[in-house]
Amino acid sequence: MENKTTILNLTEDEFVHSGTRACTGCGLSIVYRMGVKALGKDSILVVPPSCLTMLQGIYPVASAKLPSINVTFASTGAAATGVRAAMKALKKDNVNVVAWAGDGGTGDIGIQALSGACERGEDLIYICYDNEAYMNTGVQRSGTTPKGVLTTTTPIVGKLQEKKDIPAIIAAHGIDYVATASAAYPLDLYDKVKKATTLSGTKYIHVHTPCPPGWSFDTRYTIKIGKLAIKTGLFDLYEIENGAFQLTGPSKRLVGKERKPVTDYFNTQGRFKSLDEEMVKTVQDQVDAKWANY
Amino acid sequence: MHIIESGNAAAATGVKLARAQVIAAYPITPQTPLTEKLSEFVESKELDAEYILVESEHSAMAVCIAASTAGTRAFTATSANGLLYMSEQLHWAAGARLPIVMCVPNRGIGAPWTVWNDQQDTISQRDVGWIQIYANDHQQIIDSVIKAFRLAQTVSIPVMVCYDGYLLSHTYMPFDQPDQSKVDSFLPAFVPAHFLDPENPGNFNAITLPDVRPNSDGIAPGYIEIRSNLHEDLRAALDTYIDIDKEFEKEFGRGGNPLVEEYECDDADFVAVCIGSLSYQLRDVIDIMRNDGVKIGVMGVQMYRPFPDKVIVDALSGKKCAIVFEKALSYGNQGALYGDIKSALYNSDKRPFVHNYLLGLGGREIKTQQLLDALTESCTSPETIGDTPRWIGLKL
Amino acid sequence: MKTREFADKISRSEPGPGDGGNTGSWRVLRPVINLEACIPVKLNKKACFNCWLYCPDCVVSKTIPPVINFDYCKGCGICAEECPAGAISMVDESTPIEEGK
Amino acid sequence: MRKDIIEVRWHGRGGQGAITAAKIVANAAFVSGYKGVVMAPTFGTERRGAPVSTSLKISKKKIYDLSPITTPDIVVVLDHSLLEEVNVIDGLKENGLVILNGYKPLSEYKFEGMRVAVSDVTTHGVTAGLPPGVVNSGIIGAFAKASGLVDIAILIPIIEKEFIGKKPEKNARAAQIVHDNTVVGGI
Repeated sequence: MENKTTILNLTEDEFVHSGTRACTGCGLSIVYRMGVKALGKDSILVVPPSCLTMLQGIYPVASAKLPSINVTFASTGAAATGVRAAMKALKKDNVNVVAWAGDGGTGDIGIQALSGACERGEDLIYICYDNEAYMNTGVQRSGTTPKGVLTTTTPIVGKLQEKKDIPAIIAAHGIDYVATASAAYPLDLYDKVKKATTLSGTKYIHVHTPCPPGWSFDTRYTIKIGKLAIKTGLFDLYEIENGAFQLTGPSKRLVGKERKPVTDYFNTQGRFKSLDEEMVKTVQDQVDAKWANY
Repeated sequence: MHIIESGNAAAATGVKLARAQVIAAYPITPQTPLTEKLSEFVESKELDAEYILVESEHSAMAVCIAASTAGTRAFTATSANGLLYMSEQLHWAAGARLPIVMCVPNRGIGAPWTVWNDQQDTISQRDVGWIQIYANDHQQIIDSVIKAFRLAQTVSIPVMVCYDGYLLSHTYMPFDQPDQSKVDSFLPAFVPAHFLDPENPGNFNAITLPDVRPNSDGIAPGYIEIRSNLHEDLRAALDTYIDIDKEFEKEFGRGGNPLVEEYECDDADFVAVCIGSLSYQLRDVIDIMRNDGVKIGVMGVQMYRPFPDKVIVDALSGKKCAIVFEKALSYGNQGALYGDIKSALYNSDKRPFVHNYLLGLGGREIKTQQLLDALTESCTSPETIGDTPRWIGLKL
Repeated sequence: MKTREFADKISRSEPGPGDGGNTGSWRVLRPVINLEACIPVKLNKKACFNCWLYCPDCVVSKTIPPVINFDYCKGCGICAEECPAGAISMVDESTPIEEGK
Repeated sequence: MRKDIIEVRWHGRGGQGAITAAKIVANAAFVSGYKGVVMAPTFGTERRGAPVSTSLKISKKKIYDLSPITTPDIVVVLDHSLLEEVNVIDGLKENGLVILNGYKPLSEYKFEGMRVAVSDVTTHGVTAGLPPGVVNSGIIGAFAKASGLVDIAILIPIIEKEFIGKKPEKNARAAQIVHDNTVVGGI
């Protein structure tokens, strides 16, 4: 990526007030803070039920200095379409229309509306923060919960199915920009969102977002654990621009280098404690096979 | 200028004249010709609107909700299962006080599948906080659409304009197309007090607490206050609609009975009551019975929500019997309109007997003779109410 | 309908701080910056600011020295964990605050 | 049940344009002073090629009953072959009128107690320059001649308007030719 943002030149403008209802050490809070910094003032957010609903505040206090509309769970992509349509009708061309949803709101209940928006090529940015379960309702498994993870609805043996690859599904719509990012790499996230504001058509950014209570780790490790997901090669940072895939930033730097073993990541979180050796090996083999193709 | 077109075309023409700015729709029979007509208007640039061909009815209403919150005049249309699929969104649009207008050509609900007319779709959505207006012919469809946009933005409540599927949506009859310039002066542009505005940011439809909460201006309402406001404003919308209708009548020469439409009711002992085009079909039956000396009239309920209870009580008090015909019911109980009418009459000291007939579900043809037989029976023995609701035309 | 009247009929929030109250009361541990180790302080120029970057709650300033807003700091400890100089330690909330630190 | 309503049932095949024909007649009737005009296609799912029917009710007064026609005064048959498939005169009133696109002479068509009007609409359409099989404009000419309800001179401009972009003059010509070559008889 050209002209990478650094801590020193990153804007001090904040669009989020302190004192939100987000949990201590919340990964989404970092993602949200960086995302709206990159979006800037002339943006309208569309938000379905999720932790972000709470983070954005309970009536009559809004935690962000951006206009936002809360919408029903399944309708995010369509509601964002409606905002864009209104902007066109009102000849307000300089506004970023930004849908911002969790993984369940994106890949499970919201996938129909999102798919429709992608197929129509709606001019909007869709940001999915993936904390790998339904956290706002108390950690139930979602389509994007990784295999083996303990949640309140997979409480003993853990989830039996693989993590749904949402960015790949979205990329299959042929939209011009799909990217992944991580709460642990806020500058990379910032640059990707910033880039999305300069592109037309549908832009999709999928952000890996550690959640201390949902993943069972101490609040201070949000960044550490987010980084481990990347460094073990479990979650990869990439961009797909006009169909061309390329790893970015920390993931790109991993190519050809030795990655940390996945156990380093699993051992940091209570949600993986039902994994046995065999399962860990299976995952390690999957990761190795994936990276063999990079 | 008069044209002969379908009821769906009348609705689409109303939407065009109302200058809807954002339209979203997903096809479903019998709504489709309406959305096709709108596509034609938009592609031919007769109507300057953003037209989103969404992937579901749920999304159609999502587009309208968002576009309306952003400050544009929004429209959609659906029928039957499509309406039910957006049910969640209907509550949302009303709670968010958005002046969306939607046309619903009425159709029965599956299972089993039916594409034909009854009114179970919209009647089952009577409690979502929308205003429901029912049109009885094409002129009423086009006029109601225009009036609906005015009403919606005056009271900040969404409006459904309903009309019988096929019977009205697909039939052709003459109607007058109002002049664009007159419609423009009747229906001013939509300028909301608040909208999605980067210059004045706000978070719409945020979680609201059970109790009130202090804010910079004093006290912000809790959920219950917001909902109570909606209810109060719905009740007040009855009078608002009467005023709007008067203004419409002054400008266009049509109107005068916006809540209920009465035919031969003044001196009647008996009044048939129903919703939709059936109230017109009943006029022929009333004429026959009047010729035979029965003092009977018919009342078509045009605004069903908010329920015009005062007008209905005034019209029915002192009659011998009100006979309610319905193409929908509250399953396990009785006809929905029947229940509403009985409840409204409860406080009247001159309340009539009330009978209930269910008919026409899933498009079953309603024959004039059947209506005549039912009314004759009710007029002969009005005091017999034990076996209501009664079904008309069951063959097995 | 007048603007004010309409505003009471919908849920539309206006931006402001502290929707969650003074979230500083959530803290169990409090971050304390050792200014002798803090990189921008040591270099006396704009540098590092990891604590500012990673703070989920926008309570650390991008200043020399960085200042923490304890009204809202939830005490997550991310700043302490991410400080490359190890200049921030998490101390028990009951420890008295030393002036000047 | 109302005596003042003239009921016309149109029989065609899906895609043949019976609805358009009925709509044109509806327009002409309205212009001719019949303020009550209701045209209703078969309700349901129309499939190309399958037999379909369309109801047209005409009256000097507003029409309230939208139910399908069961006792027509006139039936119009756009496709000769339908006679073998559909009982087109079902419910037709006594002394009713059958208007038929047929290539055989009038005497070949027998409908007991009914009046019959025949024209070879298919052939006349081709003469007017239309592709074979376009019969919906032509049959209107037969309707005007046989029913006497609407004048061909009123119909022609309405046909031209309805067929804008779809050979309006040729469709109008077809109606005129059919009108001039419709034989009415029967009973």
